[in-house]
Amino acid sequence: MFQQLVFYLFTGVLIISAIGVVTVRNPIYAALCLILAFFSSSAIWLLSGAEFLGIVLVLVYVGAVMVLFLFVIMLLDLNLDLLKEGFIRYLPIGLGAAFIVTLEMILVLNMPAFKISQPLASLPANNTEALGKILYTDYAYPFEIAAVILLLAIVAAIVLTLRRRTDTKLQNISEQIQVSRHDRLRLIKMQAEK
Amino acid sequence: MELIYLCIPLAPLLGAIAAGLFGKQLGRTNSHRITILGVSIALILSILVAFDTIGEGHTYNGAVYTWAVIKDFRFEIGFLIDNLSAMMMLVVSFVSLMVHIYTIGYLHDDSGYQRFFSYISLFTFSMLMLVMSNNFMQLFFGWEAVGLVSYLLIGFWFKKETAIFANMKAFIVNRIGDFGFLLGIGGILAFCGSLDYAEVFAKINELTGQTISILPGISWQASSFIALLLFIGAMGKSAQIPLHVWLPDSMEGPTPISALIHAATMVTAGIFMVARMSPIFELSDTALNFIMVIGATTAFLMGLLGIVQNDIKRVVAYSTLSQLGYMTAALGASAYSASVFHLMTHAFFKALLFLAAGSVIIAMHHEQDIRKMGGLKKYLPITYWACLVGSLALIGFPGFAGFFSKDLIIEAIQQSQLGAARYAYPLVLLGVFVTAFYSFRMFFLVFHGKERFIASSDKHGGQHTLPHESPWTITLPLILLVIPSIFAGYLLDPMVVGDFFHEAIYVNDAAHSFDPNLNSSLSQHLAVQTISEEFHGAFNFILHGISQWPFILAMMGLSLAAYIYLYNDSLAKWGYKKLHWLYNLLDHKYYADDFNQTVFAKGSIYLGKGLSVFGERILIDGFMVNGTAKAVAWSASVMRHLQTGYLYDYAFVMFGGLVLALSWFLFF
Amino acid sequence: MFDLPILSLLIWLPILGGLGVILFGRHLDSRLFALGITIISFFISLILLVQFNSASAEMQFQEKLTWVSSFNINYHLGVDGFSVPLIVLNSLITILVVIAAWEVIHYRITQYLAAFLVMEGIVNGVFMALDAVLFYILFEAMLIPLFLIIGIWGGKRRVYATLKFFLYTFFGSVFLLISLIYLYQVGGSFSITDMQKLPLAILPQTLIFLSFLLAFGVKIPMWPVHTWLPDAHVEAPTGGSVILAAITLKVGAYALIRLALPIVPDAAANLSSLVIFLSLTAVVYIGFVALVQQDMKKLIAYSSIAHMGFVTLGFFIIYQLNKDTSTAILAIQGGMVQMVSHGFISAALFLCIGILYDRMHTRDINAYGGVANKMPQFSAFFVLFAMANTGLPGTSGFVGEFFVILASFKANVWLAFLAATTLIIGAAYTLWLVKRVIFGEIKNAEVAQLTDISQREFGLLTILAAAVLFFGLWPEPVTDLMGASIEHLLTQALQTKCGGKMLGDCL
Amino acid sequence: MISLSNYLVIGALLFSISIAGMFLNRKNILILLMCIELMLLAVNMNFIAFSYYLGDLAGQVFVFFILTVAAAETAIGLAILVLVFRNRRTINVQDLDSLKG
Repeated sequence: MFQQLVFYLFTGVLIISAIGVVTVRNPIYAALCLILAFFSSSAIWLLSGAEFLGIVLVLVYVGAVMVLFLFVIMLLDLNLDLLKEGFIRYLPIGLGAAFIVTLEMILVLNMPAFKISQPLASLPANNTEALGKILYTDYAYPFEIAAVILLLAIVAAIVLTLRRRTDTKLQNISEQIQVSRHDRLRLIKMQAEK
Repeated sequence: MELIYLCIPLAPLLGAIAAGLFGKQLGRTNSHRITILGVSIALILSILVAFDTIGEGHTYNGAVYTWAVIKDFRFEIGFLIDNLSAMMMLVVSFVSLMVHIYTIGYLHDDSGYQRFFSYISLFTFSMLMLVMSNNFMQLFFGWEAVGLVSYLLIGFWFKKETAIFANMKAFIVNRIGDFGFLLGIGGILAFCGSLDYAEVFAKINELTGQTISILPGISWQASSFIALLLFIGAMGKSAQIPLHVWLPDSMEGPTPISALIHAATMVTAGIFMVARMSPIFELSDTALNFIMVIGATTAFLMGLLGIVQNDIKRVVAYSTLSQLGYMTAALGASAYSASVFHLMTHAFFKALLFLAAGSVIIAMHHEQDIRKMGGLKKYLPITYWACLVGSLALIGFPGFAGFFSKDLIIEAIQQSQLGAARYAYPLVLLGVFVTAFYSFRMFFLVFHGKERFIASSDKHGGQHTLPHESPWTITLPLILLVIPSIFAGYLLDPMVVGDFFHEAIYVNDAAHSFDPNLNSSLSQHLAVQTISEEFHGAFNFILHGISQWPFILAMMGLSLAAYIYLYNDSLAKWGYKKLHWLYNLLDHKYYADDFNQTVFAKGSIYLGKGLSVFGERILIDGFMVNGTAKAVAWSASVMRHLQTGYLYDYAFVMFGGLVLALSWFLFF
Repeated sequence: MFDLPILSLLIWLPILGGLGVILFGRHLDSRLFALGITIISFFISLILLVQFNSASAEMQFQEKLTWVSSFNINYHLGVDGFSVPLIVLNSLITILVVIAAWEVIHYRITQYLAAFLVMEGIVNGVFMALDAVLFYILFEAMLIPLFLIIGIWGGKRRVYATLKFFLYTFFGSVFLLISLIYLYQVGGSFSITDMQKLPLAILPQTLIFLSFLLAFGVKIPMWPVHTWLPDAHVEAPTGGSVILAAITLKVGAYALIRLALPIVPDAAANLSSLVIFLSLTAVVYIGFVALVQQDMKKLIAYSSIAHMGFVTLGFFIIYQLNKDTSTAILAIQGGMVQMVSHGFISAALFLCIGILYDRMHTRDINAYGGVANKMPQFSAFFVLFAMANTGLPGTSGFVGEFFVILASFKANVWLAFLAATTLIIGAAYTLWLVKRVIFGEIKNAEVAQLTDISQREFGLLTILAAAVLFFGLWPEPVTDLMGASIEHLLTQALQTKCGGKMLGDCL
Repeated sequence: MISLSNYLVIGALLFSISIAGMFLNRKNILILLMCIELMLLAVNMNFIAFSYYLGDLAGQVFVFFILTVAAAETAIGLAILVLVFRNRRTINVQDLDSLKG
């Protein structure tokens, strides 16, 4: 009973905050709404036995990704009025699209295969340990690849945003050392001035 | 003996190669020495062969080397030496030698001296290969090779626009003939399975009754069809109507080759070919009729053209055309031996006439218009007498060579029972009159009368040295040619009557006329035999001839020419005024050249341009090729509007895809 | 000596030589190096010619290495009477092309020579490949050097020409690939000899034949897929034109012999009328088009198309002969001899035009006139080759046309009639060219400045003239070489593969 | 009891909301990126639910990887965003049409 209560509570918060993400005018509010959505979904995940992922979601997403979002929003000098233009105009389309998708999904969910009210099998009690076990054994290679992707993302983000400023008086010491006479001095043969 | 046969064509070939490739190193004198040596060897060996073949009766038929073997077909290069080829070899090498010697004098100052000797030696080689061949392919080889050399020689003075036009024309018109000839050879191979004369003639009777389907439902006798195709080749080479147009133009070449190629030898290759292939032609009355019609028409119409020509060489050229017509008509009458006989005598006296004309041209400093000549008799005595003999031989004056051969032809046509003979006979008779008239018109205009060249040169204000007789290199061949021009006729007895060509020429004894009631006892192909039966020696033949129409007509022509051009030239002016339309027709050569130029030459070019523009550029390249490219480009230009570049449009499309996929999943 | 993989050598020596020229071209005389390579390969091809047993129709000098075992693809080489003359021709022409470039090409000569060397190797490979995939790859790879040759050293509109050339030929090849894959699906082998034995129903045969016809017809080129050739020729440098005309066109016709006739004989028999129609169109129609060309190279290019029409006519007339084997052999011999002969003649004519172009920098016929006055030796050669182009007896140009016309008379008078018109049309366009370019008065100041051919050019033309005359006067060496292979081909090409009663009769 | 469909309905709702968000905020890349995060969250939610109800940890492993890749994607996406802003002084999607055909 308590579980149900908690579930519906967080579900309500989740949906409302999700709606907030897409409707508020200010991106900072949107980001904060998103954080709230992550928090509530993390709670729902904890309810359904995915403790590790619930925690990871908060730590990684809220702690890192969303902070990155906020950084970017605040660093950029955005013109919010322009960005919000046409919100009302597209509202019908947006709602229509959402309605169609919801409708179709409901139709899908009506299938008997999804009518499960009790877990068919129980998960291991220690979620983190169990997940770690299969992640480092069965999924070792995908795990490695995921690591490489992350590394790549780090490198890519740095390379993309790296700015080489031309107006600084930076010294290139190795170039200065390697300079030879011919680079600096040119001897010309010419007629003597009369 | 085989070595000798081989040496006969090879000696001139070596001369040609030496003079052609190393002409510069050899120098002028050595070049003509070496080529004349080559041709002399050929002549001497030909005489030897002639003695051996004609005297001893040895014939030879064998291969030199195998050209290619393709399963059942053997293509060989080989020689067939019998009386016919021996005689032709003799004629070719003799006339060729005369022309070689003559050229020393004629082209004395020309810069292409060595080249010319190389060409005529090459020609001698090709012509010898042609007459000595023992199969159709080699015949075709020689056939085209003489065409090539003729092309080169007509265009010898390649800076002259008319010359290079004439040589191209000659080659292409000849090619039309060769086109038929090659198809004929194809027919021979298709029906007889071989190209060797002996094998083909052995199987020739299999041709009878075979048919070729020309169109669905229409089929022809194979023999007639093949014979006609082969004859088209002869029409091209021997310049029969309507393929005669190249021969008058070929006079743009130097005179020696006009004598050698375009009078004595090459143009008679067609006659030789038909005679050689007599077994095929004997199978087809259709072909023989056709040949006789073409020959007689050529003989008469081309002779008429000779009357209005003012260029000395062109007069002789048209007379050549006309004489070739006589030979062809004789072939049509199955009088092959008469035709070949005329070929031989004609080779001598026509070469003589051309060389004499050349001598006149040199004396007149390359002036060829006979209206600007006259009274040359006292300046050029040797040329005068040579020309007289030649003209007399040409018109068939009794006792001269042409008399015997031409009379024989006319008799043969008279005797022939083919339908065409009734058309041909009057034409060839009239032709005799015409021949006599234009020959002596030219003769009198050139050698008698006023010395018009002085007046014309005075008009130009130039200092004119009087013409004088040509050097011995020119007169010697004239004199040497005078001899056979007079006496070759007396070979009538052995050559025609004596069944000289019995091995080479086949006359179908069994062929009877279409209508059995007409004259069943007399074979229609046996004209010569009929004449032979009535033959009682040359002298009697002359006596007989004097009382006949041909002689009377010839004398009438001669007298008319003498009257007009020696005594009363107002008659010519009168005739010119009265018969203006006829003159125009003749002056334009029956508009044949204009017709060909407008219809065939221009037509081909317009056709080519049309195909090039419409077919190539518009239809294939424009529509099919670039059209495909344009279609792709067009559809791309339409499709590109789908790419707005806005993120949300792509997202929208993705969303649409998602909805569709989901719907598909749901409802199907 | 005899154990040398002589065929591989003929492929890889020129290719590696070409790479060598690029790598070391800076350090040594690339022209001498390239010449050395081509001469060595020519001698190897001569060894091949001498050792080749012309009495046997078997594939000889076979080499077989596994390449992709899972698809049964092998590096399988072998030669028969069809390949050997073409390989020798290719090796010879490449030498000439290298010599022809000697003083003429200044821009990136190492790469230029390398392209030709690579081309030689690849084309040799096409003539030897007995594996369909290998064949296909080499057949396509051939385009690359040629593409570069025209695209880099070509004339003003070279980009258009190369694109057209490439897309055209590539378009055809796509269908070839599909057919080969289909044959593999059915027969389970990419070996060409296996494919030749594979029985096929009439529908797949017809489709495969059409795809072959498209792929190879573009290369030959047959009307109406020929329009790339004049453009490519006009823009190509002299060497490129020579290779294009003398070698590349032969590949298409060779492929018809190697693939189309033996693999799909029934379809070939059924559709032979179509091919004969296209061939005769090429002879007649293209002849008229050639007549009015103003560009010398274009004219010769069109005449090439007309001459190649005889090749295809010879190959397909065999189906109209009622199993008359002798005449069929005659026809195929005619086609093959025509190919070899056209290799020499077109090469010679393009070289001649190149010689004129090097001096005058124009190919417009109207810019010439009276060349004979200034270049007598050149003119003699040019007239000789022009005559060979018109099929004059005694030159190699005659032999093939002669055979094909003789054979087609047997099939049908009208076919022979149309084919023989080339005698007239060919003479007309060639001699008109000669008249306008070679003969006449010196036309302008540029012509008056012309100098006669150098010793190098003289040597080039002499070799070709000797070849043209030799095969004209004595074609037996070539015909002998191919005789057995042609008989073998006929047994395959005239035998039904679709289970019908007779050829082409498949329900 | 909370059944599987409850979870799935949450997922569906989140997904629909994010799609609506994409339409509504079509000019603002930032919000678009957030909507993507939301969408991934919806997917993750389903994975977790299935994992729980089917007793199979593989679903959670998937979520783990999705989180990883999504983090990488966000990092790069934001880097690109910063770059775009630096060069164009705007993140308005309407101004970014270099891909227009």
